[in-house]
Amino acid sequence: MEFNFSEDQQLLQQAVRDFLAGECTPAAVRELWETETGRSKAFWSQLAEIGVPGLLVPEDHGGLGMDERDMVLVLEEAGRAALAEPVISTAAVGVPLLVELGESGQTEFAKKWLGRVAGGEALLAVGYEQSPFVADAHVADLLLLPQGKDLHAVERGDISVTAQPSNDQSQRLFSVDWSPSEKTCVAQGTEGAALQAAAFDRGVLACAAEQLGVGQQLIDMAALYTSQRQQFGVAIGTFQAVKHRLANAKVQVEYARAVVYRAAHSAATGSAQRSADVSMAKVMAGEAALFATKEALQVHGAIGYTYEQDLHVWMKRAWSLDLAFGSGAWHRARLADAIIDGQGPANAFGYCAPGN
Amino acid sequence: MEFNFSEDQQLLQQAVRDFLAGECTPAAVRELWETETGRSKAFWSQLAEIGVPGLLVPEDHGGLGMDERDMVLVLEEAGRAALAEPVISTAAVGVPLLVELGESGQTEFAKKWLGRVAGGEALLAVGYEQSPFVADAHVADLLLLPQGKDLHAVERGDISVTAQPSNDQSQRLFSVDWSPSEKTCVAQGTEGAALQAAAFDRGVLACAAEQLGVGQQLIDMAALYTSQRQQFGVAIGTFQAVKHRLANAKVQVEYARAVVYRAAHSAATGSAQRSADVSMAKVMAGEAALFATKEALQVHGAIGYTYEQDLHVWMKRAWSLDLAFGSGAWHRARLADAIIDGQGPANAFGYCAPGN
Amino acid sequence: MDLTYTQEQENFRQEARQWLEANVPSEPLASFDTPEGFEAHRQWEHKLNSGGWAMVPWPMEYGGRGANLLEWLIFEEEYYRVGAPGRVNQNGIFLLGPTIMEYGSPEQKARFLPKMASSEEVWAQGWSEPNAGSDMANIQATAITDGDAYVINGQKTWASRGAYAHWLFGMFRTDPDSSRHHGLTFILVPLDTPGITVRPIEKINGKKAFAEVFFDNARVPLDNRLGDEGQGWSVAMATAGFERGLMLRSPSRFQNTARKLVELYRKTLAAGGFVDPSLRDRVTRCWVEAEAYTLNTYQTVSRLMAGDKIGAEASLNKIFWSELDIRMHEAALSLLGARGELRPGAPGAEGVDDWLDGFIFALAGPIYAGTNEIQRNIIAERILGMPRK
Amino acid sequence: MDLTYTQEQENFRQEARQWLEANVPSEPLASFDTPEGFEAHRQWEHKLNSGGWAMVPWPMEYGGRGANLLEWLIFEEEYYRVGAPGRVNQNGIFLLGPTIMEYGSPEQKARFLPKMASSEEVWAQGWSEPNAGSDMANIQATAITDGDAYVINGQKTWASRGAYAHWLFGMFRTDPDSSRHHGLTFILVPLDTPGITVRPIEKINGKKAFAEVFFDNARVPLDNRLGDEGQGWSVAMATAGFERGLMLRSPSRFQNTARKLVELYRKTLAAGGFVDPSLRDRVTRCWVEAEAYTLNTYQTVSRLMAGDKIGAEASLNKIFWSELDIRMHEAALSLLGARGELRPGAPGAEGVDDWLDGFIFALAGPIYAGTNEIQRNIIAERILGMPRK
Repeated sequence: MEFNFSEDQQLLQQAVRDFLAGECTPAAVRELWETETGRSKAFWSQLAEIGVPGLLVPEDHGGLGMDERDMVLVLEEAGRAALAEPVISTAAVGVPLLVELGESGQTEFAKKWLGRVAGGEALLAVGYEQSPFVADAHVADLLLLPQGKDLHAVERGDISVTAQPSNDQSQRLFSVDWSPSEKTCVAQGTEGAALQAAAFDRGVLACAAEQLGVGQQLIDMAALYTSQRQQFGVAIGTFQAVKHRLANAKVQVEYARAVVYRAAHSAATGSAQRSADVSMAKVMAGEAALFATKEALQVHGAIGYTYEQDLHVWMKRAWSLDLAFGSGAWHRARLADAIIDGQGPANAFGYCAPGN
Repeated sequence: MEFNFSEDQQLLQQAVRDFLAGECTPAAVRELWETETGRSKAFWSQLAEIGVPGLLVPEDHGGLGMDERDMVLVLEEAGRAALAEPVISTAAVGVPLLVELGESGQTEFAKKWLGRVAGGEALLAVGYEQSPFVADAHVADLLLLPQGKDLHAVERGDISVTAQPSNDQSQRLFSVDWSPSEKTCVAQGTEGAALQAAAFDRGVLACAAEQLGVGQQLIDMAALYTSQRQQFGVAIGTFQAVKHRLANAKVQVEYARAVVYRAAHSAATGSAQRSADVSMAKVMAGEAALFATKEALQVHGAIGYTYEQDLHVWMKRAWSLDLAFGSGAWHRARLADAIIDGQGPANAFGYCAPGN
Repeated sequence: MDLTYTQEQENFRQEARQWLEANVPSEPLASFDTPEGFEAHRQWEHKLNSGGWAMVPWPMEYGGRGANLLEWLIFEEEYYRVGAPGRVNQNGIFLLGPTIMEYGSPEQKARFLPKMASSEEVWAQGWSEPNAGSDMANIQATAITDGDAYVINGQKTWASRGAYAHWLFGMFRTDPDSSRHHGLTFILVPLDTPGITVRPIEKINGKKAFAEVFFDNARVPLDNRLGDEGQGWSVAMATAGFERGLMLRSPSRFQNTARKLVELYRKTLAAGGFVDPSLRDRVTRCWVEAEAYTLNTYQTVSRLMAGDKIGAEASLNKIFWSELDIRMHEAALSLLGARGELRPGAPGAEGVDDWLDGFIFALAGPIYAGTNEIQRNIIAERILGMPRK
Repeated sequence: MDLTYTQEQENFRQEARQWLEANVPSEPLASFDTPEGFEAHRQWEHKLNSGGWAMVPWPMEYGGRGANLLEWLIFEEEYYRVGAPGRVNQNGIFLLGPTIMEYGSPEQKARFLPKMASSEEVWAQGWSEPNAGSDMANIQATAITDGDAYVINGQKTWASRGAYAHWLFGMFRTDPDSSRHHGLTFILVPLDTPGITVRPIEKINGKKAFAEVFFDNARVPLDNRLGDEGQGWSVAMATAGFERGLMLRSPSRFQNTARKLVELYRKTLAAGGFVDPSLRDRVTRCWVEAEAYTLNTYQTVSRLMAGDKIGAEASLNKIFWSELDIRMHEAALSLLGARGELRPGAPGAEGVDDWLDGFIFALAGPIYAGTNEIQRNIIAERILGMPRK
């Protein structure tokens, strides 16, 4: 029983944090907002250099061969920096889906794409039945799309997209028009459904990890601002009402943390409780981030409500991440089905009441 | 359109408040707790002298001939003073039920009992289908009890009771063993059901009125205590966290107030929306009182958690009133049925959206 | 207590309804925070004024309808009922107008009120400064007498309607040696005065909503002072009092939102999509709370009409409606699911209504007009009698 | 990160489970806040000690089992699993024991620890005074040296287990001219000392839970000082640190409550009675939050076992579990409906379990061991770095 991350994992997290602190500033994010795609090839190449897109690509396909326990830390940093690039679409969801497709027979297909993704040359987008939209469809070289239980792989040339602008300019959503065919189908029936479910759950986990980072960053920004902003001759951070708002947000973020990390462990080890565990992660981290938006905004006052101030960059992440890969409400309902109607996931670790 | 109470009504309220401030002290309430019945004949006689039990008894039966708009103020004061006597059972619910029975043919029966009640010589208890228990059954001279749609009137000698001690020592609950017969039946079928429904709604309103007083009193006690209690060299009421807790409770109580008064108006005028209106009153006032218990306890700290301090006298009222005549949760569900599934009560007053 | 309308009140309602139904624009106007929307809203207010419905609660002598508070509530109900445009002239009707009626000279009344009523002149409020937000007495912008004019320097911010308004009212420090709420004077400032620069501020959704106003030796006639020199704080408090006492945030606004929310809930449920199971209860609560707000307002109005004054309990209102407004919009966005985040105009946002914009607007509620923290302090200290220090 | 147990840990669990299943009392003991219950609980703890399970986390040299923190968590899981009695000796095991191990002289260790382990002597804590609650440094009880003894005067309050305990530990002001956290000394006081009066305090449900302890020239040997004279504050802070670092409020307590709550929900629904529609979501949340508390604890334990220290983040725990505990009990009472208010023993309360008592107990959570307000200050200032003044 070991809940700590390894030294290597911590070094990875720190490296990503340092990199993003330098490169993914709010100003850089806003610059991207003004572009048509909202995505930067140059920046993606930099991310590829530090290994982000290939993190979950097996080493023999040119990746780092890591697992969700490493990825969760990278995504937390992506949230903290409000990174707008398609890390979730490509690295956290698309790649392991390709890996699983490779393992289930699509060996050459997977090999070809995994190598290109690890090298930063190709981007992926993944659709899921719970949403009518596909994120990052406009820049993806390959789209993995559901059609009933089947899973299809469609290349950029074979789709047309309609932009569905989101309140979060970092989130790029699209309706995708495409034609499923035998040629595009890469997994069928039960197998296709299982792959879809696993991909969805990885997306859920990825959002939760980003939400953790977003929540923490909102609190940090608010704590810093209120420590400096003066009213009535003192820093407003000396007021108990201000302190307690941010303390409450901090409680929520910290009690989401271990839930998110456990979900990463479940995803990485193929736990039978994976779906419940990632739902819990998104519920806890999502609500923490949403709560943090409110408290951070309130203690900032009017300045936090302006486009000029950077707070909304993260507020919008919290709002759009809540809706991605099933809203917090949807996951609460899924958990209720499991806990109340089903036998429920077992309590964490050894505990169970007598007779159970 | 006039939402103000008349001068007479305000004088009545003040008179009751003054009377209870003098006679119904926390010490007096605790003294009653130690008695077997928890009720005092002597005190009831005093209440009868100022007209409380006969408030809703028509003047030609020896009462004051007032309506729910007067009663609501008296009950608010009963809540403020944590009065334990059966004002709800007898005066607010039992009396108007007898009046209605009288109007629907049981003239002599009603006349006999109303006169005795107004004179303070008889107590009433009223059962309702939503609860397995009957409050004040042990002291009632006449019990009005439902049996399916029918309504029965049973005298003390014809029942046996089993005490069901409540956490609130002011609340005296009983299981009642009795035998319905043709002789005891006072209203049948549709008429019986309508009488039951009206009695229940009056009980709901009465609880809401008391909850209003209870919530206000909890806040007042907490504001007073925290203005005096010193820690860190200052009154703890200077701390923003303490202030804001009580301010939040005050918001809730004040926004329950007009809802309760409106419900009294609906009950008095026989509004078609009576049931929805009393449910709203109990939801708003009940939650305000429950919220006030938490905030008042927290700002009192450990002392508020002791039997010696009087705070719990009101906390227990808030808890038991929430459960009487349908819990707040039950009323929220009833409102959801009306607002969401049904056509809903109309919005208050003139407003409605175009096309409605 | 009699919660029914008199025949007179019913007649007033019918009169308002008929005029509004006949005259309300058939299409929604563009936002009054755009140049064309501002102009369209002015035109609408002008039309309102021609019909005698612009300044409903103003006394007739100043071009109003002389309606009492209850009639005002009825008018507002009808105004929301037909979905009439937001009031670009709000600062004039509710804040400055009544203040001028009380503190203005006859010349000022004649000069300002008619053009306010006709919306020929639209007013911005200039309460806040960068260092005077919650701490409103910390005003630093100065107005120093020089001959027949005040020379104004400094900055105001969060001036609502500031981007396109013609005039601004606010407090300025006329005694440079003074501090806090002393030495302040209430001044009416034409925004085309040389030395004044207006810079719009965008909300988080990129829409202009406020302005910063910079004063660089802007000369304003001494006659533009409202009330006595150095008495600005009292005048401003009266202005804030008018806001609280007279206009009362319209219950119909929240009843309207609550009703739309119930409809959205029914529609979403009927469409068979995912509905958060907790929403049934939350939507019901929102509806009930909008009722509670309405009932509270009617009760307050009855009290005020009986001669009472509104005081610190205005702080209760502010907290209640601002937090309710957010809860209602959150519930609606949850019902909209994935479509809830689409910007107006997105192809998938058809029929989504303005819930997202409404949510962003609602978020400002707990901040503006005195943060809810300040309101809670007021409740604790002035209503509950808790110690200040 | 590997969230599975080692074989050794599984073995430890089985060992604990077997012993507990064989030895746990078949009937619940009376409350340890009654004289007979106190005695019954002491007997149980004595039995625990005979089996080597009384002081699981204590080092073996002091009569403990030398278990690490993970084993401690496992033991607690098993302890809750069988529904074993509450720990009347809690103050000794978790607070004073470790403090004596760190600050005690060899003689003190020999004198106090074995009798603590066997529950021959049960300890009350004497942190609070009437004027030293949240403001813990405002201690006024004095202990003045007179020959070979401290002469103690003053009052302690909220002494948990105080009504029947044999000893009390706490801070006393040995330097009468000192103030705040200076001049305090940590002293171990036999409660049968002449001049000491113990007065039990009842909780709001009338059950005894704490005591006031009055000192009237009570003479206690100087040897009963723990740590140096005047260093009481540091010793006490270490004691509080042990509470936070070592014992960690057992996750199994809350998992157990959450599981019972889910069962109550299912049962109530199956019985066809009224169920608040909002409860489905609320019960689910409670269950998830109990999981979150467990996961957080395991993470913290991993961190501590890797050599880290627990600091201000203990304040996060306090807020989270205390508020969760209340929410869980509120949900249960709501499910019980009319029966939820019945006192234990009422004829209609059969099968209602101890939810009402649990609720009353839970209400104290946000108050004791430092109010949640104090905890929020700590989080803001020490974790978020917000300014103190």
